[in-house]
Amino acid sequence: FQRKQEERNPFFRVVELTDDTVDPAIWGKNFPLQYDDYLKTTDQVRTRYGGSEAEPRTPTQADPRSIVAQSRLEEDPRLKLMWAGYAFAKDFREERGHAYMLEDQMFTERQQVTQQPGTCINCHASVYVAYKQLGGGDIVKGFEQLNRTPYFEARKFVTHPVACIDCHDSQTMQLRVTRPAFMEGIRAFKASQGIQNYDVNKQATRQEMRAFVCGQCHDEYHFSGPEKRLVYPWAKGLQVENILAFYDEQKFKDWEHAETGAPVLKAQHPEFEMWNQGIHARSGVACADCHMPYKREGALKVSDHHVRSPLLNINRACQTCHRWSEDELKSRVETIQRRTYDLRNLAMDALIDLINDIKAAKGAGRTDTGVRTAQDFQRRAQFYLDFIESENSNGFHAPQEAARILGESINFSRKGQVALRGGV
Amino acid sequence: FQRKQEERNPFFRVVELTDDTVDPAIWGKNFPLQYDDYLKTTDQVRTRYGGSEAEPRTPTQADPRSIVAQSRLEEDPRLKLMWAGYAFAKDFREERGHAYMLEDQMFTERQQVTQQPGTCINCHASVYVAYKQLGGGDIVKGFEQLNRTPYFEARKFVTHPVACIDCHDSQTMQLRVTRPAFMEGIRAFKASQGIQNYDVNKQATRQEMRAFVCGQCHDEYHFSGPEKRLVYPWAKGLQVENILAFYDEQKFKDWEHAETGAPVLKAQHPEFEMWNQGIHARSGVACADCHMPYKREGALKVSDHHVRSPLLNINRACQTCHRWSEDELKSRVETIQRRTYDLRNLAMDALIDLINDIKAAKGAGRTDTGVRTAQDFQRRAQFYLDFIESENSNGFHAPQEAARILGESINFSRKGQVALRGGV
Amino acid sequence: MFERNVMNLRLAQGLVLGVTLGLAVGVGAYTFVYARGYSYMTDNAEACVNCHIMQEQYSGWLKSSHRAVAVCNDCHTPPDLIGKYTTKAQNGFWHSYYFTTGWFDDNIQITPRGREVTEKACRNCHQEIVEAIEGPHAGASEWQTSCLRCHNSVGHLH
Ligand code: HEC
Ligand code: HEC
Ligand code: HEC
Ligand code: HEC
Ligand code: HEC
Ligand code: HEC
Ligand code: HEC
Ligand code: HEC
Ligand code: HEC
Ligand code: HEC
Ligand code: HEC
Ligand code: HEC
Ligand code: HEC
Ligand code: HEC
Ligand SMILES: [Ca+2]
Ligand SMILES: [Ca+2]
Repeated sequence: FQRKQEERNPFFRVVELTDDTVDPAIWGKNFPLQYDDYLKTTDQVRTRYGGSEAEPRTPTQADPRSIVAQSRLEEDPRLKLMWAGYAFAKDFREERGHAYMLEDQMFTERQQVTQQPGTCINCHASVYVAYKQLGGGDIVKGFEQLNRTPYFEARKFVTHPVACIDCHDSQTMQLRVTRPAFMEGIRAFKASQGIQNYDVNKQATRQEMRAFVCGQCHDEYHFSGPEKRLVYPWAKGLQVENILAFYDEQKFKDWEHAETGAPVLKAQHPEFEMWNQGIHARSGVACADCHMPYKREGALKVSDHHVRSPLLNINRACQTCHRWSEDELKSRVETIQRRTYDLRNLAMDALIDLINDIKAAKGAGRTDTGVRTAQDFQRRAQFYLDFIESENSNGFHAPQEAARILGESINFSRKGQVALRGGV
Repeated sequence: FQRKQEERNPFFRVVELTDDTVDPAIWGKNFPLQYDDYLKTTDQVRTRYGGSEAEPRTPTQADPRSIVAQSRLEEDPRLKLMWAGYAFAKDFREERGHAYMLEDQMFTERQQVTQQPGTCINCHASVYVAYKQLGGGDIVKGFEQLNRTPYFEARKFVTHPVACIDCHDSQTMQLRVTRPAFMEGIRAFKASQGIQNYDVNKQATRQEMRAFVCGQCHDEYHFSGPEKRLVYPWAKGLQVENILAFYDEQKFKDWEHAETGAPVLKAQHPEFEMWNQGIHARSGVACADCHMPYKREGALKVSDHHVRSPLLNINRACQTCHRWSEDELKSRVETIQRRTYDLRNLAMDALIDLINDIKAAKGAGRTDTGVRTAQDFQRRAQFYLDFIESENSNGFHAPQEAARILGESINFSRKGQVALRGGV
Repeated sequence: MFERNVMNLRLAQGLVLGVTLGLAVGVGAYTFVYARGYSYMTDNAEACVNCHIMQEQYSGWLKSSHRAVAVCNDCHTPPDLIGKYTTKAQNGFWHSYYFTTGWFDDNIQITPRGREVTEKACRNCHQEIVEAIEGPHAGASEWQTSCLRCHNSVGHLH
């Protein structure tokens, strides 16, 4: 009869939550089911291409972590050459659960090689309340202020990884976007589609919100200007060419490649952008549908707040819509991912060839237009390749688009090699 | 009353059909619904990338056709350079309905530039009975004999385009494969999967048959040896690399490229092979499901024998499985096709660049290994590109795989250009 | 049905299954009464929703083209009386059993046997219209047209 009970009485409000309640443990008193799952994001389980592997390490003064995720640089040393001269060549690991976001950001060796701005924290901590306080109630002001603060100072203003309040209204529990960078980014994107002054928290549908709350962080970004403002490069559209065009227009570069001197860009986790190109987005399937599927808790259906790889949760994540066996669904995903991965390797080889060629040419003292053209091709090839390399579904979010982008990356790299060599 | 008739006896048998009844009109007496639709394959309607356009022409002695389909060579002149030295550079048109298969084959200008073998007829006419008669009851003998006969002599043994008897058993109306080339091809393929002596007509399920009857003709093929045997190159598998490996092993070439001297291959309509790589095949969706969907006729459901582009019949072809509007489904297909087409154009440019480079190098009298390597790259690049170019769904049958193949084609072409130029 | 359900169980459950089966009869019987398992013996769709677990299908059914023409049992129990009641008994017992233990996937899938029952049900009502497409060997399952392959949402949109 337990079950019949639940039906009638989903949850009891035991504490009052306010717009300043950061600590998820407090929210957890009202919503124990969601809180318990939320805590599980500490789990580390590996899938063929995703999840993460728990790698033990001996804690040091500089880095007290006793467990990290596997190093991607060791898995594929070519990445070091692709990122030569940039912090990523020092340390880049497979991402893991939300519980780790703050410590992983603090202790990555990337912090040791450069002075990072507070901007970083936008996506690695529960910053909403901090923004409000710093901005005297105005989150945009607080956002700007935190961006200008050096990382380790800014770090003092936050305590938790992403928490309930970053995605929920404390009174209605409705989803809401709390990140100015996303509000501005999506507004710029909508404008490019002819929709002016889009206000995400007023105009987005509930189903859209199930993706937008994730889009707050899972997208390509850059730090704009001396004020280090966090900007999502969507003003011309969400596709890779739109984004590259945006950076070209701004003459923006992340760094100058150490081996070739090319003005290159670092793409980062464009899950939101790639998902948008795929059939699931087009079918109205949101991130939460797969990464936070409903689960039965007695008579209740709740969203699984153990955000993770859907391949670790296939029945709930996929079988609502796809009546195939779990093994079949898993191997469908892996077929798509293998195709992507094989092509990604061809594109990586092509880029490495180009980099070595430019290096050789410069070594031979060349400074002709051939070299400059090749450098420009490297910028494009590398951004396109990194766009897929850093997209964490390994092509699943938009299989054909991922292959298309890698095909173009190969074209850029090889054309760069040809340009260096001139006519036959 | 009419209806009641049908209800009680869908196959109202008015004539006796035998295993020698070729004329579809006779079968039509028993199956008027299917026959009426079968006759409609004369329709010519264009879709964005498919269907066909009815192009009027003044009949000549050599070619009495007053209507043909649009020329693909005029749509994209680059094809002429890709096929330089081969009959396809003379005449290549968009394919149209089954009703035209025999005349289009007879009157294509490709017939004027080369002496074709009777082998051609296997896929352009109702040959089953002819095979039987020529082989004294043994269709394989008849098949071999017809292959050896010059086309225009062989032509005398057939009267109709593909007809009922090519896909159906005259007594049970059950589907069956009547083409030795397919029986042998699929047996070789199954063997590569570890299944020995596969007998398609005994071992295939009904659902498989709904694709195999089409696979009798819609696949990549070549003429093997002096006896011009029709062989489907599946002994190593159905993927493009398996097929190229098969040809390489045989040291097979379709012709020597007129401009570069490369030993090249012509890929042709690998719908069966590509469909096999796609999600629909994997989901058990057969050709007939989309190209011959069920339609309601009075109180009966029958298969629409007006075989055509599903985009001209979206409601029946797609909407039972996909509950999206017709416009939405159409634009999903076109999104996939545009991506494929854009990448196909990049691959085409890359190939043309390579061909021109090799031509120039040879013009300059070069005969070094660089040239030979480049020719080998041309063979691969061209086969991969043509595999998608000649696949008639423009990527829809297997979107990611099509993009993957085009990406590799680009890689081959550009590497060929680099090889020609040597080191930096 | 039994086999499939065993397969369905997560490993740990597999281990204790032997023990619990005996128990299950008791539990099952209990729920059978408690959750109005006997509702299996009636033909109205509401009966099935005595289990909230069936709510999803129920609301799906309300939106379906068959709402007005077929109830759950029309598609999920064989037409013949014995088959009907043995299936119902089985569904009734197992559903009660799994419902009570809570040992079933969040996204329930129809069993192979359930599928056969349903495939037959379609033909039961649509014999005539599909006569032409059924084909000669419609008896042998690999020669049957699978209605569900294309029409899997006629009973409830999911
Ligand atoms: C249709 C289901 C689906 C949707 C919708 C979806 N994803 Fe995914 N996502 C997957 C699958 C499957 C993987 C691959 C997991 C693996 O390789 O283990 C994945 C991988 C990921 C990963 C890497 C996970 C890991 O284990 O390393 C991230 C991060 C991610 N998705 C974020 C998102 C975001 C953000 C959105 C929305 C903008 C989204 N996903 C939409 C199914 C989905
Ligand atoms: C505040 C920023 C932020 C928000 C909001 C956010 N994520 Fe994340 N997500 C991260 C970061 C940072 C990581 C990597 C953590 C680490 O590796 O330490 C991550 C990791 C992940 C992973 C990888 C888990 C693994 O095992 O590899 C998945 C999947 C994921 N997020 C999905 C989502 C989904 C779905 C949403 C929305 C419901 C979402 N995220 C919202 C920042 C965010
Ligand atoms: C726009 C949101 C956003 C910003 C800004 C951001 N991150 Fe992240 N970060 C993420 C997401 C999402 C992930 C998980 C997906 C992934 O790792 O690709 C992640 C993963 C990480 C990881 C774990 C994986 C790895 O790369 O080793 C580290 C470390 C990290 N970020 C450090 C930083 C640092 C340092 C900065 C500032 C320079 C920063 N992040 C800025 C969103 C962000
Ligand atoms: C990264 C974003 C994110 C974070 C962080 C998050 N949630 Fe949620 N939560 C969601 C999404 C998405 C939904 C689904 C909402 C919908 O469908 O409208 C949801 C739904 C809910 C619901 C409604 C019932 C349900 O389960 O669908 C409750 C209650 C809830 N969350 C509580 C919490 C609590 C408590 C925390 C902190 C421990 C938390 N959430 C953290 C994204 C988040
Ligand atoms: C809420 C519904 C929904 C969920 C959840 C969902 N899908 Fe899908 N999926 C769709 C739709 C809709 C399509 C597009 C085809 C169609 O219209 O049926 C699709 C298409 C696909 C395809 C074919 C597309 C391609 O690129 O080949 C695959 C594979 C797939 N889904 C796998 C998955 C996996 C794996 C999961 C879980 C991680 C999942 N889906 C979750 C609705 C869903
Ligand atoms: C899931 C549906 C589906 C399946 C299954 C399918 N096709 Fe297609 N086919 C299409 C669509 C859609 C197109 C694109 C039509 C267009 O562009 O107008 C197409 C195009 C074609 C074309 C070119 C048609 C034209 O109008 O020019 C041929 C030939 C073809 N398919 C043959 C096959 C064969 C043979 C098989 C099985 C081996 C098959 N198809 C399986 C949907 C399908
Ligand atoms: C005997 C050989 C043969 C068989 C068997 C065959 N086809 Fe074809 N098909 C052809 C030829 C030849 C053409 C091109 C005719 C022309 O252009 O004159 C063609 C054209 C087509 C077209 C293009 C129509 C258009 O408007 O562009 C489609 C679609 C098609 N076939 C689908 C199928 C399907 C589906 C099957 C099986 C149910 C099938 N074919 C069986 C030989 C065959
Ligand atoms: C293995 C089966 C097969 C063989 C053998 C075959 N064809 Fe075809 N043919 C097809 C199919 C299928 C199509 C329709 C799809 C397409 O055009 O790509 C077609 C289309 C054509 C067309 C119309 C489109 C075009 O190319 O202009 C012509 C003409 C043609 N074939 C001529 C020939 C000639 C000449 C031969 C012998 C050298 C031949 N065919 C051998 C299957 C075959
Ligand atoms: C290119 C192959 C092909 C040709 C030619 C063909 N059919 Fe069919 N026919 C099929 C397929 C595929 C089915 C579906 C059979 C199944 O599902 O088992 C079918 C089914 C049928 C059926 C069963 C009822 C139905 O409509 O599903 C009849 C009767 C039939 N065809 C008559 C004919 C007649 C008469 C002709 C000649 C005018 C003909 N067919 C030509 C492929 C063909
Ligand atoms: C008999 C059922 C059936 C028919 C008929 C069918 N499909 Fe599908 N389609 C599927 C299945 C199954 C999937 C795989 C995703 C899933 O499991 O839901 C799929 C996937 C798709 C996808 C996503 C795959 C991708 O590559 O993005 C598209 C688009 C699609 N179908 C379009 C069509 C169109 C257009 C037609 C008609 C020409 C069609 N389908 C006919 C069953 C069908
Ligand atoms: C006592 C609660 C309860 C009642 C009442 C109930 N069900 Fe169920 N049903 C379940 C549970 C629990 C499952 C999942 C068991 C499993 O995973 O096999 C299920 C699964 C099913 C399935 C899918 C598995 C299969 O057997 O193929 C069908 C179909 C089904 N029920 C139909 C019905 C119909 C029809 C009725 C009314 C006549 C009904 N149910 C009444 C609890 C119930
Ligand atoms: C109890 C009798 C009955 C059963 C059982 C039944 N049907 Fe029906 N079905 C009907 C009637 C009566 C109609 C006409 C109702 C209408 O026109 O809306 C119908 C309409 C349909 C339609 C046309 C409306 C639509 O949804 O497209 C389809 C398709 C259909 N049935 C398929 C099936 C399939 C498949 C099954 C088995 C899974 C099935 N039916 C089981 C009686 C039944
Ligand atoms: C390959 C896909 C496919 C399969 C398998 C299939 N159908 Fe259908 N069915 C269709 C299509 C398409 C239509 C719509 C025909 C039309 O609108 O002209 C349809 C229509 C129907 C209708 C409604 C006719 C009307 O307009 O009211 C019924 C009833 C039906 N099917 C029953 C069945 C049954 C029973 C089976 C299994 C024996 C079955 N179907 C198998 C595709 C299929
Ligand atoms: C017209 C036929 C029809 C009717 C009426 C019908 N169903 Fe179903 N049911 C189906 C079909 C078909 C499936 C298989 C769906 C699949 O696997 O794709 C199914 C599957 C199920 C399942 C397995 C889980 C799922 O959703 O696939 C359950 C549970 C179920 N039905 C319960 C019910 C209940 C309860 C009712 C009455 C409220 C009902 N059904 C009415 C045809 C029907
Ligand atoms: Ca991961
Ligand atoms: Ca055509």
